[in-house]
Amino acid sequence: MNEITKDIVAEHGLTEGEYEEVLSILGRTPNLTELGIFSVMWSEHCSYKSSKKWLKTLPTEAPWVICGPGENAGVIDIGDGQAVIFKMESHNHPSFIEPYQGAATGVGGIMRDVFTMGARPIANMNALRFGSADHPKTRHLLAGVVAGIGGYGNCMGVPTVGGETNFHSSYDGNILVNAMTVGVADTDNIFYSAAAGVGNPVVYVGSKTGRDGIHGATMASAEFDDDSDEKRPTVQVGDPFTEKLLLEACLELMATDAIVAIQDMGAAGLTSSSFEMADKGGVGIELNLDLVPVREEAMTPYEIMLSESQERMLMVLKPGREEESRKIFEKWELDFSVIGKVTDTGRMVLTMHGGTVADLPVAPLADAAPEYDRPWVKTETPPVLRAEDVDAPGDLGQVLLKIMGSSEIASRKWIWEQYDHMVMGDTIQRPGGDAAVVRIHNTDKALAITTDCTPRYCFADPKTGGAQAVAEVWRNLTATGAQPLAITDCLNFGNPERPDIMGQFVGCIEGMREACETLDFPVISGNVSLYNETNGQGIHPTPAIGGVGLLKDTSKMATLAFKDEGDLVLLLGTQTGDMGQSIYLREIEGREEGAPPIVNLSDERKNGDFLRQIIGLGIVTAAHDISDGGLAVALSEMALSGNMGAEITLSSKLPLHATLFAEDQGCYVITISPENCDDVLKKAKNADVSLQRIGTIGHNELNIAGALTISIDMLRQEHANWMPNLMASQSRK
Amino acid sequence: MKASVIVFPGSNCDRDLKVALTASMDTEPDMVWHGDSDLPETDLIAIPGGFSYGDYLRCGAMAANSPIMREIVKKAQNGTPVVAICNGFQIATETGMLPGALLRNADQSFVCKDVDLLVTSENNRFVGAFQQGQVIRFPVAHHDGNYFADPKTLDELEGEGQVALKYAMQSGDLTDEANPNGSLNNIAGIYNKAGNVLGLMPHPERLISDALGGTDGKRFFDNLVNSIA
Amino acid sequence: MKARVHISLKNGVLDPQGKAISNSLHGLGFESVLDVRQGKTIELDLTDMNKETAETEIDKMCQQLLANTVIENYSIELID
Amino acid sequence: MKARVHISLKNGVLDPQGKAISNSLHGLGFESVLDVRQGKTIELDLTDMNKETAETEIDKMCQQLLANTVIENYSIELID
Ligand SMILES: Nc1ncnc2c1ncn2[C@@H]1O[C@H](COP(=O)(O)OP(=O)(O)O)[C@@H](O)[C@H]1O
Ligand SMILES: [Mg+2]
Repeated sequence: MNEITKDIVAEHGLTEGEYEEVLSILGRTPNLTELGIFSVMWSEHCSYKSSKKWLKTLPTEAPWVICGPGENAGVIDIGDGQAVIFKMESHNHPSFIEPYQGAATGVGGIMRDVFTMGARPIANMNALRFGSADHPKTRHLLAGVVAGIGGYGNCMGVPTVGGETNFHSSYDGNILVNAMTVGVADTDNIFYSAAAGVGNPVVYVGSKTGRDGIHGATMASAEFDDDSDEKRPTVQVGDPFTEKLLLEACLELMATDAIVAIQDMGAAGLTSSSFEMADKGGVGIELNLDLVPVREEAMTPYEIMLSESQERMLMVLKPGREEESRKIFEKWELDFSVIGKVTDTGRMVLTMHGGTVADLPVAPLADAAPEYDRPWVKTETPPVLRAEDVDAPGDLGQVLLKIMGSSEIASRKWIWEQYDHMVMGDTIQRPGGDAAVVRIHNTDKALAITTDCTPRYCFADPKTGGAQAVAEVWRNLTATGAQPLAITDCLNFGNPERPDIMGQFVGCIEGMREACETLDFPVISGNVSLYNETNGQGIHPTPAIGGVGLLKDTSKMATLAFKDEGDLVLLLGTQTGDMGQSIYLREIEGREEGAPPIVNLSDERKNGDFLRQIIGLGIVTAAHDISDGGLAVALSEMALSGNMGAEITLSSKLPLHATLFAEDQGCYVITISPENCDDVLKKAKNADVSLQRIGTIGHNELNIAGALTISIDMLRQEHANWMPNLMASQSRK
Repeated sequence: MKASVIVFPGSNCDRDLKVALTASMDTEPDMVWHGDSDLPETDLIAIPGGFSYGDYLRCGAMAANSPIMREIVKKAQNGTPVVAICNGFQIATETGMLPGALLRNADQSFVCKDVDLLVTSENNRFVGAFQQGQVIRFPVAHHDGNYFADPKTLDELEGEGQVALKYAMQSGDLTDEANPNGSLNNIAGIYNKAGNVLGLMPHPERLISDALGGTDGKRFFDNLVNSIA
Repeated sequence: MKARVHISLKNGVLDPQGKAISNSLHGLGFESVLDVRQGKTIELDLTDMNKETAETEIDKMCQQLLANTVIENYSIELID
Repeated sequence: MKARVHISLKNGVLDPQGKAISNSLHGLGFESVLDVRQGKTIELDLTDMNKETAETEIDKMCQQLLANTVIENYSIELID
């Protein structure tokens, strides 16, 4: 038995203070297995020690929330005895080291989180951030990540229906790969992870355990340096075929009442799953590691407990139900092994080769996990950039073309065509719109799903950025006609031990909280990824938000495509024309400056509720929110999607380049047929929202009076070709 | 009429196919698990898309060796109609029910999108809903749909009217641009000699309503069911 | 005992993977590359048996599953 | 000149393909199979050059493209 030296403790990422705590909990020195268990349980990844204090401030409740943060995923009620279960999770570091497998196993992990609760996954999303497009590694990473996400999700037969993709140099050394899964279950058949019933069998199912990803969990919380390539062997390989079998087997067993509790083995594998189940149930667990199905010779207890082999689950069954359960898993050619039982000792006791290899108290280890109130400093709020502070360009048409073909705005078709986004036969709004819409099978109800975050806003002003991310999600769901219900978050930040980074975190959370409250949009699950930093260069703060909304009647869905020649174009919401942090400023002036656009949450709410109401009345023929790139980009996207132009006349007092390219929040472009115009304008007046006619659709060019005239084909070329051209040029690893 | 949808470990379009067939038959097909070595009485065998056995080794190779496939090959020889979609098509070529093979897409990546297809045969059972020379639309979603056969086989297929569908422009032109995977002669689907087995990479079951973006798939299945029932 | 099965595409069968690899290699500036073909190796770990039995056994595996003889050739290598 | 690059998964790295192949072989009644690992072979056709240059050149190709050195090992074999 190795004796525990300072170095070994340090290698396990435990501070001296934390190790003192270990000693006082145990009243003795831990053995190596026990130390390993402490190190993963107390890693940032599993313990949330830097973020807990602030996460607690987020609103998590609403009448329709069945289960908020704390379980494998959040659960909301959508009526008719049905629940939606969803969560988003990061797999950033592994994806940087091995993009294909890192991204693939990230998708596999988040899907397990959802089906372990009894839901069949019906949609996947992915929120991606890469370094600048011309960084030597970017193409290799983008190609690998997209192939990996597709490789896993496509094989599972779950459609990947949307996401978001940004490029910025702050991610050169730390890309972000955030995957989200949405599933549907019956409200009376949801599964939780609290172990119960002294003597009940603890069962291991799924793949065998190998030496995969040992210390992945601690790695995922360690800042990168240039030799991080050395950390490579901890990358795991995903087996989507086995996960597909695991999904079907679990759902088959869940149709019976044999399961007491179930928990997937994610980061820190058997360790965190067994401890979480015991802790939540306030019980003890006894495991015989000789009974764990292993893939390799001579695995030590340390390796078995810390392995991150994929496609595995831990269950507590009702007594006497082992055999029927075994039959199901064997039918699906999966391992099934009773490896222990629930006890009343409140201790985790692990035996192997007839001896005890670990004996730890569950509660202290789980609850006494360190919690830090890290020092933080508020980010300086930058000055507002008004239209006057930004020169008007010579040729607005050229500007629009340049922006349509820029890294942030260009079409992501190259990505989503590598994802099966139609399997399961319920995708009624495909990628390319504001939100994807997926029908609840055999009903007229559907879920709208989107992920959003504008990191450059968060970097300039964390609070506004945090609020904006939540508001844009709400807006994108609203633009389809759906009622936004709840969000999940994936909070990607740099090193929390730096007060400025911690300040970004605190600011974003504060903004998110205000938005969630004003918009009745609770957080029901989430994930924190810190230390996204290389050689002291942190990423832009990136609180990726995934949201789900309910469309009660699929026939009332709105899309962004221009449809009927002669329909009127209207602008909903008021423009300030502020240009700070806009794509215009970045692409045309080469400046990343100023304050992000103001987020006025009460206007946001008022405008969105009004739009949803008139979509519900069936009088809106197209709807699209204004986001990156401003009004001109929104109009272009609607024209491209409908393959139809428009005649636009703007009566704003603002200079044209501000009206067209300022990224004003809480605004939408809609179209309606002329005969409904007066009625809609009256409704707007009564609802006290700003709604103005700005044009008519038709022909094959976008014409903005006094500004530009561009053919749809030219717009399409710029928009469609950027990413294929980027990826056509060869990249090295 | 009775239909059977064959389910392998890793199949994932079995439900979609069931939905499409049910809509056209107004009775549900039997879902037949690969392990069962004998098929129920059936007038139509449908082999769905997906990733049987993970598509490991070669797409369809392991499924082709399952007991149920031996049964299906026999039934097909006795004239039972078989429609094999995507992974089903790959399985059918691996069993030898259909000639040729499906290789990795020319550009190496998975492709999921609607494609336009030129109807190049007049096999009433399978494409009776359409005119020869008509352009229809189904989605594709595959990583290995790049159809290959040796020149002799290819000539036979073309000569005997065994090519069912070809990737085409909306105009009907057979261009490289219209070809999503590099298939020889833009081939998207083929029949066996007897004309009772159709293998195709595109997924008719994915466009069976306006809500899903089109109805050519619905017409495909309606005609298939009527021609059999 | 151990054995290795080498599987390669028959001449005349186009090899999309090989083609893509060779394009990429050119893209990376490896001018010297004239052609690339990709094949598979399947390493088998078998219970001990005599060479003849092994060869016939493995040949059966290839015929039935490991190789698609419509497009692939295979060769068997026994490693004691 | 011709060369062959053999690429195999590092020891301990999960090989889903190998696992599926061996299950399938068992299903077909090949009891003698204990374990299966799948690897890749890449056959290169190169302009003539001396062995040393070839080796270094091919090694570069492996590092930059052919092998995924995170999870794979590779070996280079020159065939005249
Ligand atoms: N990584 C991705 N995978 C799938 N779809 C994506 C991805 N990135 C972007 N998209 C899709 O591209 C469209 C435009 O994305 P985005 O500009 O973020 O929309 P919005 O501005 O409405 O939030 C959306 O439909 C989105 O789902
Ligand atoms: Mg939007």
